[in-house]
Amino acid sequence: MYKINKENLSALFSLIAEANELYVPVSINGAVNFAAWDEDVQVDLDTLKTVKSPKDAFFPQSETLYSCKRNGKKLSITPEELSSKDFVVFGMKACDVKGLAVLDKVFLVDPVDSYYKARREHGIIVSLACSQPEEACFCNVFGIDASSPEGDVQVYMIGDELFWNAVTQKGEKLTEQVKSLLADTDEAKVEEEKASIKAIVERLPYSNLSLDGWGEDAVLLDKFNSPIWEELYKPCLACGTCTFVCPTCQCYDIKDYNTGNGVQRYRCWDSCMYSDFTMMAHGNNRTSQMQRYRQRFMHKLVYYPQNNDGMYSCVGCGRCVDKCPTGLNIVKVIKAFEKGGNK
Amino acid sequence: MQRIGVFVCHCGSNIAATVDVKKVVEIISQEPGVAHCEDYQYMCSEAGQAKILEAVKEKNLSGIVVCSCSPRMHEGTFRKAAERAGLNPYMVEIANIREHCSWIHKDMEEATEKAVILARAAIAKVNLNAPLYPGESRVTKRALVIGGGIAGIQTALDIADAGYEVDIVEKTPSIGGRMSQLDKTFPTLDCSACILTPKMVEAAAHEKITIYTYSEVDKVTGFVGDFTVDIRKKARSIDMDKCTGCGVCQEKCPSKKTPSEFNRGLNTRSAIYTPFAQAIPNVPVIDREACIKFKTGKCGLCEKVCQAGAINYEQTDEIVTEKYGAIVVATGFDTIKLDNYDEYAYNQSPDVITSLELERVMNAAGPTKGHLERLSDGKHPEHIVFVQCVGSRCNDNRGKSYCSKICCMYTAKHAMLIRDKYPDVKVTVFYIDVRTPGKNFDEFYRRAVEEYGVNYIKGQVGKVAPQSDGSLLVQASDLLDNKQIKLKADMVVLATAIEPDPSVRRIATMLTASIDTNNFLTESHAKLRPVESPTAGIFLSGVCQGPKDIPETVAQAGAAAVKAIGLLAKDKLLTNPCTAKSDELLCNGCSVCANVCPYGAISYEVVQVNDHGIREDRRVARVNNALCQGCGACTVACPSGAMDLQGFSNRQIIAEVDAICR
Amino acid sequence: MCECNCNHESFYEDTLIPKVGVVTDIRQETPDVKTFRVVAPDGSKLFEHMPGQCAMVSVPGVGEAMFSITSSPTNKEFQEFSIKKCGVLTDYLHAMEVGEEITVRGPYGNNFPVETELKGKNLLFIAGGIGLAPLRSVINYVLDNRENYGTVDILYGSRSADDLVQLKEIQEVWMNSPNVNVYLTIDREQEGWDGHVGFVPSYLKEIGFDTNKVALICGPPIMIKFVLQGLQEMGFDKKQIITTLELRMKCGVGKCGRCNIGSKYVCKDGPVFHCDELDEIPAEY
Amino acid sequence: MSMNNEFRPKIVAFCCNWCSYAGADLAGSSRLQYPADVKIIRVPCSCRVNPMFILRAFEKGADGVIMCGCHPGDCHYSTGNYYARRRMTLLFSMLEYLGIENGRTRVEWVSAAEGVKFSTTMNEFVDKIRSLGENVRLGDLRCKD
Amino acid sequence: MQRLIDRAKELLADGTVVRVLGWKKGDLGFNPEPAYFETAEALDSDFIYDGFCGANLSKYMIEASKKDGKTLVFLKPCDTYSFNQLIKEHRVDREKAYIIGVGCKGKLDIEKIKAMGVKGILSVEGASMDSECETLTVKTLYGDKEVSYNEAMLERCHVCKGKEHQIADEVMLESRDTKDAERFAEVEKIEAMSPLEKFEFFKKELSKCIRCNACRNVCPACSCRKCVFDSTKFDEATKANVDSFEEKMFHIIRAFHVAGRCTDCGECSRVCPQGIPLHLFNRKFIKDIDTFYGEFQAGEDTETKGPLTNFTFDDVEPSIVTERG
Repeated sequence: MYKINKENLSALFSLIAEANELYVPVSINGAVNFAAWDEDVQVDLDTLKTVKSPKDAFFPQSETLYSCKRNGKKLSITPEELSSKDFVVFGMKACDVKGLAVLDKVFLVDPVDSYYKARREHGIIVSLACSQPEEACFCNVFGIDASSPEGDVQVYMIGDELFWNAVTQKGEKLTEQVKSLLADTDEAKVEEEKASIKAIVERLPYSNLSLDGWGEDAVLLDKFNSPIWEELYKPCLACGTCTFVCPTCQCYDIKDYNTGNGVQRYRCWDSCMYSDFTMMAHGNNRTSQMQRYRQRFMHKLVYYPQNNDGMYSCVGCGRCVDKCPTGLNIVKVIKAFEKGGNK
Repeated sequence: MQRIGVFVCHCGSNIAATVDVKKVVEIISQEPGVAHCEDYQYMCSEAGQAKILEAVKEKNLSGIVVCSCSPRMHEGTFRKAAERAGLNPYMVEIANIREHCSWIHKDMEEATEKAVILARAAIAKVNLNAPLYPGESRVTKRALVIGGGIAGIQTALDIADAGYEVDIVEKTPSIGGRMSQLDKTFPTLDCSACILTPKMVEAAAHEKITIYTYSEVDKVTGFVGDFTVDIRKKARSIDMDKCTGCGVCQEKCPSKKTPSEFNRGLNTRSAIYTPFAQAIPNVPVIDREACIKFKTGKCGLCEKVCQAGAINYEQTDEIVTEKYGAIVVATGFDTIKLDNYDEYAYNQSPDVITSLELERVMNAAGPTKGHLERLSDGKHPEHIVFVQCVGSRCNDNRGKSYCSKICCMYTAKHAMLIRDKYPDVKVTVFYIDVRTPGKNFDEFYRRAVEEYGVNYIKGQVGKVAPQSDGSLLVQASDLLDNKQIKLKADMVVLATAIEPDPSVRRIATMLTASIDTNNFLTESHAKLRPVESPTAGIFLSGVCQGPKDIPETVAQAGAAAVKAIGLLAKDKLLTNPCTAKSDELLCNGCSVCANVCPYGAISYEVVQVNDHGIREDRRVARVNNALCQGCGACTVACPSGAMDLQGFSNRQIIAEVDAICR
Repeated sequence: MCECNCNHESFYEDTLIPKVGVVTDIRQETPDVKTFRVVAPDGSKLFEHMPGQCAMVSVPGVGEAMFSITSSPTNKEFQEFSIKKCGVLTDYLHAMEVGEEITVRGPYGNNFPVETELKGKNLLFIAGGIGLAPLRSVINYVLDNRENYGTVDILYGSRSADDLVQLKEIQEVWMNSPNVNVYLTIDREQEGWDGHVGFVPSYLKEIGFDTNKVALICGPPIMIKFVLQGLQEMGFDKKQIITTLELRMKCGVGKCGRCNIGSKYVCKDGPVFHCDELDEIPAEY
Repeated sequence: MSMNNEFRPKIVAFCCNWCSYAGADLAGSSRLQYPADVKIIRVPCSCRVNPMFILRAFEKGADGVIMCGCHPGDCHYSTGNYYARRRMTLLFSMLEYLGIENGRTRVEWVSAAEGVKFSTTMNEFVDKIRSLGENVRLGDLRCKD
Repeated sequence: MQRLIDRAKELLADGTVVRVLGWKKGDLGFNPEPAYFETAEALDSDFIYDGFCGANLSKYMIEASKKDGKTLVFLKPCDTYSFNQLIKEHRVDREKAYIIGVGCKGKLDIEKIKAMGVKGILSVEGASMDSECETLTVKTLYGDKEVSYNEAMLERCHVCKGKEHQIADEVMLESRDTKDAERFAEVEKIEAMSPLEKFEFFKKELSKCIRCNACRNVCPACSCRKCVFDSTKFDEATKANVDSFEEKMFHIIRAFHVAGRCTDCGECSRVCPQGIPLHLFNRKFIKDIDTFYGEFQAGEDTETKGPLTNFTFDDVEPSIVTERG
């Protein structure tokens, strides 16, 4: 366990940035999101949750897969180079780190997604414990410990100090790089902080949310055919806010951009809530907003767990709770089914 | 996706001199979708068009791009060729590499590069073309002729003789035009009035011809075959039905100080007047600016003397609205203003006159009753100097760049007539070139020189200076002897350039007919369609299209008439198929398109749609193809992109943009 | 960077990165269906596949869509796709000439269990219209390994005689193969057609097959619905019926989320399903 | 593009078929020079020009966009250019508000008779765009490679 | 609020309407959602109307107009402008709506409260229509906080268009005057910047955009069945999130498409998850329209021609932009 005074954070960041790309929560006109660090950005480690989850450090909102050029009748394809530089994401919360585990089960299973894999390999996660969880948090419901986030390095902000605990080999390596700025310390304060966090988590309004009837053992068709969906979806605007702020949503689209000199085929986030999401040449799987609304939650709470040994595709970060323009969210879905007897 | 054939025209050297045509072909052949690419000397020629037919057949082409002159020139030609080849004519796009490229660029590399880009844009567009099919519209069997000079009269007579109704709109109180002001005509020396007046009478008497004099075209709407025109009959202050043309009113009118338009201001006329004795109709008008009654409320003499009771001071302008299938413009010309030519002392000395003024001086009905005399003092002149090319063929911006064409001949005529009638008068003509291309023209000019002893000096007049003794000192250079000369003259006659009548701008605008920098109306094709405006249904007659003499004017008037007759003879016209079209699955039914449509072509109906499985009743826009003219205002107003313009679709234009910016 | 377009050996391979394919043959099957033969630029076969699998065919800048591979894996030279003209991409493909290049990635999805479940079985193929495309791959595979399978019955119908795809092959090869019965039908009477007239499901009932078979069906949803009914009436168990779903997919690798139906991804877990499996997933296919 | 000494801007000119395109033709037949950087797209009327087209041109790398139509009052379709005038005024004002350099967009009314005006306008516009330099604020970086 | 519930129950009971479109209590006390109520019981248990009911319900009336029977809809004064505009565009059926114009004391922005550093909010007191609406008591996991109601209001309420309902069958509850800022002040501030400053300002704001389409989908003027950015009509459906251009195109065109139709209801800014002041685009057009073509407020009535479907012969020339700058 090491520590560093908050005053030296900037020095720490510049040292990390010497050998790595560094992403930190940055405030731009009031909105905090992960962004590349440089000396001019306004780092904000106090805001609990960034608007967007940090998933786009690993699965960017838009990324070019390959370029294609045409020469007469001949085509040539140039794949985009994979990320090859180590990068550090500093300040990921427990829920966000867990979100990557959810994405891993999508992108790292056969056929492995090389783009994601390369980023995962080169990405070093410095996770930050949540000293002040907020009302929309319910990560504990999914077994996530906000006081002890996973990651390569765990960090705690306590008072004027930042406590640094390397967990993995990657973490150790990073620690070596910045050791000059770190001082040895014991774990007493951190343990105290952990206990404090746990106590707050218990008082969170959603801490007792029950997942009974969901997950691996859910009766899929019962849930699917439940009339409750009809009740729930109506205010939905069919926007993509919930999916784009979500740390686990992974739906994407593959499209072409004509640059004039060739075609760049890129992948970009898509939202299963969009009305044209499933509109394809061969037909449309889900034509109504109810179906699309149902799909999102069925996927997170039933389909995904059934394919992944019970792991939910939700980490309880509460971003959708905070950001839905019409006050809809996954908690309301879970509660509605609970009220309806989980049918 | 089309299979595209690209044809690059050399246009002789018009394109090929500046654009490396072979290189364009080489590059364009590599473009995706291009299944055939070749170049040819003249794509618009029979052989060129045959190449299109052949390639369509051989390569199974579905789209054609011709890189050539402006689509305003030959789009129709190539559309027809495509049709003959079995393609829909709207599967053709033109890349304008002449007017927009080879003619305005000098650097071959640059021009070639641009030609390639323009070709790419056309290819990108044609890729998204779809076959279009014209609808039909009816033809109103009536023609309008704007202008009642010899051109308008001849056109009207020819159309009327073919059995169609014709209306002539003339802005002055009488038909007749410039020709009525002329004394004699070259090269036959007929009396102008003697040959014109019968035509005027014939037109007035023709049962198919309606003449609106002292009238102007106020508003034109509609399109070929179906124009609606508002004609403003200006208040004449005379009841035409009652007036007997006795002329007493003009005699008695106390206001006689208005310069006579007909006599070019060389004398004056009364406020109530007919421009000339043979005016048709022989009904005067009251010039309200000059009339004492209108200015002060007092007088009213004409009303008192008119036995027919035809004077009506209360008359107001009247608007007549009429429908026409074809419109012929015959607005004629005027001489240019000489304000920029101080060196000729036109404004200083009354003895410096224009040739048109000389016509009036020579005319028996003119201000001098046909006597040749100095206007300043009535003295018989001893020496008259004619100056050619005043404001014509001008390379500065004081005058006109073009040759007015008629001056050489009428000057020879004037010189000859003067020498014939007054052998004592010495006549000197300063000229730059003498141009006599025309039947019996050169013979005529030679007679002036050889038989009548007119003194032609190749040279330019530098200055005309009025002398204290009333004579004029003419300073000139003799270009053949290369010396400066000074001559004493009694009169100087300026062969003043002619220009289109200034009213033509307003008329061209209303008709959306093109005019060139000199205000001459543009013909659809300089060689092949010289009497048609690029705007369908508008035809050109006389000097409004370019300088001409009388026989040429009459010939063109006849040609314009034939073109108009050809149009009127049709029962139906095919309408432009490039109309707006609404995609009912995207239409919001919000009415914004109908709000901006100038033709009322958009209406709404409730239809049942099947939107990818959702069946519902929706209010959607419908476009009436007969009314839609294809402006595209609705397409931009429509936020969802449901409304699109066939032939100029959003995706087509964007494809062009992309091709240009790539 | 590597500019080659044949192999990416110096490169990582990602399943999302396509190969360049050259169209070496285009056959007009029906007024709106063409069959495209595709090989790698060096003339070799693009990849190996199994019957029922599909591939993503794309024209860069125009579009990309999933098509089933209609040629049999037993063909060692090329792949074929029978493609119906129905949109921007297919319009483009239909306008193409031999020698032009496209991109292909795949193969994707599962396949008909030709090497396991179907071995030694009597087979009944039922197809409608362009639905023959995926089944043709199986049929030719079976015919090329004739000894491994029992009787083969092929029931194929289309709107009209002109809309029957692969007619030449059906008549010249399939009809002349041992132990193969081909039944053709068209929806409406047509001059010059002396075969059966009527819809596939009713023809199926007329023929009346015994249930000692595995049925492989593919066609428009309405046909599948009634064929399924018909087969069940004849005593077929849903486990004996295998179908392939419409190709409503995008990424092909079970990640983009579009073809996610219940816990299945059609592009990865399908498109071939036993009919009893379909009962267990939500009816969003 | 701007590598070899002189900056050659990409300029898109939307010209209405009836007036400005004819004006451009007249400039051509009168041999009135203007730089090859200008490429003309023919539209039936200035009211056919969608702001999307203009932004699209900038996105794809245009450095300037000019729209020419009939003089107000002279529209072949009688009112088209009035709508176009409002649309373009608002669009240009918005672009200015977003910090796009003034002068990258222009509207000029050019009649069929104004070949000289057409060529003068284009010469002026090209000069203006050359002085403004490459369009970096509205372009899509992906098109720059 | 009880009065609203009672009146809604009456109208349901007497058959005037078959459903009620209002707001339903959220689970956190400050996240209500728009909802349909079809029974008295549902109204009793779930209906709410307080300072957090900012959602403009007029757009939901597009769908409600397709249903059988009348829908009772509660519209705040500013929402009625949107409703009128939707009538003008034939998107809602006046006959299918029973409108209760409901009073408004200014709507609250939970994001503003959070931006004041208030964390872990459990409930907010003082936001009900019965209270004075001057001070809010925020109960949080980390203790109680007092917050000024005014300071917690949505931006749009500070430039409120007024207390008058533009259309309603009846009006209930009192409104409060909340306007305390100039509508165009922010726009003018930007107009006064140098081009580079302007560009940097918008670049920074738009760099936050995640193309979630919340602004578009909530907007009552963006009522297209299919947005041009989702269709192939302009070949512009690209979805990519690239700072260099995409967002600019989207937001400029979106603002242009609603120019002359946007009532300035402020929903776009309210819902933006990144807090982008999207109203600055729309309000710029409104300001320009007012300046160039005379004052115009969309949604004041259901008849007037919009400024972009109208013209005068002597409108300003586009060059005014260059000349002005």
